[in-house]
Amino acid sequence: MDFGKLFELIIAASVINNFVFTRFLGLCIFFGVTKKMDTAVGMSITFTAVMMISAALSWVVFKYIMIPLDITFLKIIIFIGVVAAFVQSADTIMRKVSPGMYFKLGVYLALITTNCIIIAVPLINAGEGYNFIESLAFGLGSGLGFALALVIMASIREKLELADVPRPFRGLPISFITAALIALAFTGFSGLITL
Amino acid sequence: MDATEKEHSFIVSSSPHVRSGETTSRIMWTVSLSLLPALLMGFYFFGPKAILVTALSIISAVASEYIFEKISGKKAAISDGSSFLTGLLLGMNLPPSVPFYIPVIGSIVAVVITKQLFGGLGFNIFNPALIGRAFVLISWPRAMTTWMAPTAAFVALDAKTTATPLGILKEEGMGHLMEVFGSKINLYTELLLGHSAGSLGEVSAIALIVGGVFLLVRGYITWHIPFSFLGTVALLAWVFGGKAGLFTGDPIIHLLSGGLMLGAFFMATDYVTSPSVRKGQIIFGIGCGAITMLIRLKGGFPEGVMFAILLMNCFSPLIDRSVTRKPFGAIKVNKEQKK
Amino acid sequence: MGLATFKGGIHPPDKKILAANCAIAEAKPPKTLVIPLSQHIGAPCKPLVTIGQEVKKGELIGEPGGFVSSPVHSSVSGKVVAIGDFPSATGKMVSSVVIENNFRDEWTTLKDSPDYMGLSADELRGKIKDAGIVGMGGAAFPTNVKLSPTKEKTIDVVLINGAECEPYLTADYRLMLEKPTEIVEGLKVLMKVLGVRKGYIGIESNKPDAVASMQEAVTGETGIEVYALEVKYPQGAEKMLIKALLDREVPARGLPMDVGVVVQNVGTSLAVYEAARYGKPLIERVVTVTGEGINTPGNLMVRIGVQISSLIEECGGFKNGVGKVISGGPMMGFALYSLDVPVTKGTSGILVIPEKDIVHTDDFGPCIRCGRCIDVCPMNLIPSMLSIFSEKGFFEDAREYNLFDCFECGTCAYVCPSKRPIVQLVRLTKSMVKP
Amino acid sequence: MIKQRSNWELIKNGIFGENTIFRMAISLCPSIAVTTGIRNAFYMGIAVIFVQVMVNVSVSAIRKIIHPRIRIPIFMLIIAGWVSVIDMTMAAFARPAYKEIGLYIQLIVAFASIFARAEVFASKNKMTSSAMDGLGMGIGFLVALVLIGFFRELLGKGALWGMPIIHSKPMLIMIMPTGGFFAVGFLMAFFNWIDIKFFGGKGASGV
Repeated sequence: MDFGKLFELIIAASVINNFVFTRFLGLCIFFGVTKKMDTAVGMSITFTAVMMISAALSWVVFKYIMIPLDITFLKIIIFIGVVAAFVQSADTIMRKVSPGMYFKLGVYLALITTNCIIIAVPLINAGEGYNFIESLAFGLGSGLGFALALVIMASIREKLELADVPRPFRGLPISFITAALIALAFTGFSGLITL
Repeated sequence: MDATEKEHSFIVSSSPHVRSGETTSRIMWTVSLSLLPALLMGFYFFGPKAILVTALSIISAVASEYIFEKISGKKAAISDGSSFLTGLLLGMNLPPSVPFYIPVIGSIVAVVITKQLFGGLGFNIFNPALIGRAFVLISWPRAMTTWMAPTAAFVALDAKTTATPLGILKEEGMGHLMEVFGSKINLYTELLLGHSAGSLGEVSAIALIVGGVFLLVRGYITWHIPFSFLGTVALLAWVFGGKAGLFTGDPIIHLLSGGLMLGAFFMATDYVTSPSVRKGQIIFGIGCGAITMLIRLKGGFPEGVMFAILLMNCFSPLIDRSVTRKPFGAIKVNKEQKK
Repeated sequence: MGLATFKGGIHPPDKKILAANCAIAEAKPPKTLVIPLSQHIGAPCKPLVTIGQEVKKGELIGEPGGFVSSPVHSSVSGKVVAIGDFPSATGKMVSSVVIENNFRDEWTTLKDSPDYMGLSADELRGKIKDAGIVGMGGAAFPTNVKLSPTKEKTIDVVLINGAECEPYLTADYRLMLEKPTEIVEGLKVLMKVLGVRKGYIGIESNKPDAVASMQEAVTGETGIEVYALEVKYPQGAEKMLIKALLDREVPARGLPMDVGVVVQNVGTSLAVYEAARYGKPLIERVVTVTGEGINTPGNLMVRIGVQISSLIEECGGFKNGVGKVISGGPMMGFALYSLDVPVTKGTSGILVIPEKDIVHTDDFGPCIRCGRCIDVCPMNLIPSMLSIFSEKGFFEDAREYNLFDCFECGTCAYVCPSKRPIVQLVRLTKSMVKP
Repeated sequence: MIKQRSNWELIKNGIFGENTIFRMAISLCPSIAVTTGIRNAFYMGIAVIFVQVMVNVSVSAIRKIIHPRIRIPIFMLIIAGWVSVIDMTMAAFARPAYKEIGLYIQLIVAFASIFARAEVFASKNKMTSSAMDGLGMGIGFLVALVLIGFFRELLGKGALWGMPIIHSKPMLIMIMPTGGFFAVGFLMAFFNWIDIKFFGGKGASGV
């Protein structure tokens, strides 16, 4: 196992090809939960965990069920089923085992199924033909990158809350423009690691 | 004198009743003034074209601020000098040979999008001049990376184009850089004076240092950001900058070339977009330095100062939020509460 | 080694030269005096006199209305002509006793005790209480309450605050030059009351003659020392003074007694001595009348209850077109809306600022986050954020930025390049949220 | 729905009243990813119209027979099924566009808007109304995408549908991620401004 390669994969997935700023995925959640830092942090934690686990599960399903049965054309249906089933069971288990944590993070679980990142990760993994460890690393990197984006955005929006933004721009428009400027800054990373 | 007759004329306001002489506009104009040496060096090396670019970007920055404030019904505040300074910094960050629309569009983006849409002075998240520059760099990469050779003649109309020292270092390596400049000492002197290709206000390291030290001495900026920024760059350049292995890099080239001095003393220290607490400023400076070297050594661009500062601008609110100050006497209360 | 000090602070022009060389002069008491029954922090006094009653100088006219309270005495001999609500320096109406001066200056009988150091701590504390002594630096906290620490607090040092860090004011400075022995005696009484062996006197080093004078007065005394402090505002704030002299940090929202210290002002120390020695109640104090807007600045010994208008007249009236009249120093004093308010036990100075020197703060700019206020805040707060939260109406968020640790010294507003009224905004926020 | 609305009203509602991107601010991802040119935006919009209409019709058709407890997984399956259909169709017949926007076509499956319409409208309404609602929503989405694509392609490439229009140096930034965020932000602000200026609305859209 080449650890350098894995590390690069994580860095590339989190910073250089950041899901939000360069792949434009997860935008609904990105703009939806970044009004307050607390929700952004809660979402980040839940998200990264779910992302890694669903990447692993989907890889197993893809490799040992779908390829042998030659039903890869059904990947959209199957992946969303896997993710939905996992999120649903996670929800139930958490409620039973750790009600405190459920109270803190459970609310975000409901939002996750309809998020495109969660389904994009298995799809990209399948498309790129990553092995198990690489899939996990990609899930982790993507999760961290998304978490980073959420936390930055939340801290900026908390500051903007105090700002005298022109009326038509208040709310989402200025958030989009903020995202545009962050994306502009992130282009500095382009060409950093070429996979 | 009958005091009761006068009583209606007393001004009643809450304390304190005395204020220091410092004002926002004085700060802005002083910073602008401290950029003058570097600007003059730019004019000297690049001639009338440089003057035109700077003037255009200042005029469009001030004008777009004025127009925006008029349209949005705000009190026009162009006399505070902040838009002048933005225009000046943007101009100094442009190659002297850019077509005229670049400084104009850059200034509009800087002032209107980066500053005014975010609520005006004090609320912008990003350094306006740098966003302006990044915007035009991404929009017109060719024009923004065509560098004029310095002439020091003031008349050169058909200037030759050449690569920046960092560009040469990145594309062709140290050896070729030596060929171009002759000796190492010669290279250092040329970089220090500004006799090399680059943005019109960033080439003369010595003039920028003079301006920066002036600001430091007068207390307009503190050492925290520039020193941690420059220190990190020097350290990383020395450790990772060499082809022959670790600890063989040449920190001086990295310190003197590109927009580092301009960035470290004048752009990263922008009050609004850097953390306010000193401890946070050190983190900010180290971050700027690390990202600069990451981009210079590994990234797709030869120069990373601009992106480094912009990226750290993203993190400023987060740093400000996390680096809290312990109020006077706070620890003891906590201990008692724990008991 | 540098002079003792604290972190933060500012150096406003001290302007003390205006009145520094004027020896303390007795101000002539006018025809009528308005003596407020609430000149201290705590419960107001209950009046003990009736309209038409003759009173003597030093006679008790108001008795304490609670534990944290302090009695009030007549500062002249004469007749009570009115009891009712009269305006005070802060603009509030305060229940007051109006006395018509008969210019005879007849003292009531005072309890003289030449052997005051032989008295017990409780007896001395009683004398201080009966004399109506309160902190004379401005806060006017009843001194006897400060001298009655709860059992679990052990006090080991008494500090005499001679910093007088507010610009312009010279009342304490003059006292230290003119009555150093009495101040030291007062300190000894305070030490005896609290049963401590150490007494320190802290003086800003821009008053070298005061340092010398006090040093001379303490020669031969055991346990008492004089320290020069760095010149810096707010060096005279209790918490900053304790940090500078003893390197102890008073806990946030705590009191000096939490770290074993009692701080008293120079003037208070003098009053304590006079109360212990002669049984003299607090009926007069030194007031610096100064500023570029007054004709002849000076330091006056003023009876409590004298109208400020008569003090201005005594100092030759206004010049240069008066803009503001401030009770107290320029950093923390109150701007007066009328001169018909009385001098109280906490009035340390009257400052007249000419119109041309007024800094108008109604038109302020946005916060440019320069961090100057953060650097100078003696309490290590982030004033810029407090002011922005307040300006935009996010009062609750200010609490997380330690709003209630601010003691409104004004250093932040002083340095702000955008001329933001930070302290005013903080006060507004404090009134909008519960502590 | 409380009031029965005519077919035309349903379509209009989808385009203006509840425009997925500019008013509701959901399903934002493709608004940036596929709008570097009008062509991609158009194909994406067509795909969404197709999926939305078919999902609405299917859900409406089975609305009386499915138990409410299991409706969510059923809806999911229906959506995923129709997405697979359009995915494979486009892969077969619109090869060049599919190469660029394939991932985002597949991700229609996770669109909040599709699911929301199925849940809120189609599961409670007749098949024709549902079809019209889906059509309106889809067209609204397509219009939004094409509008964004129009500005980005024109400014960023100086072209429309791949054909050069302006012959000067274009602003490359508009076809970069940054330009996408800019375009959406400014268009949103523009619609907010119209809303404030002419309809006395409150402005702040979406969240």
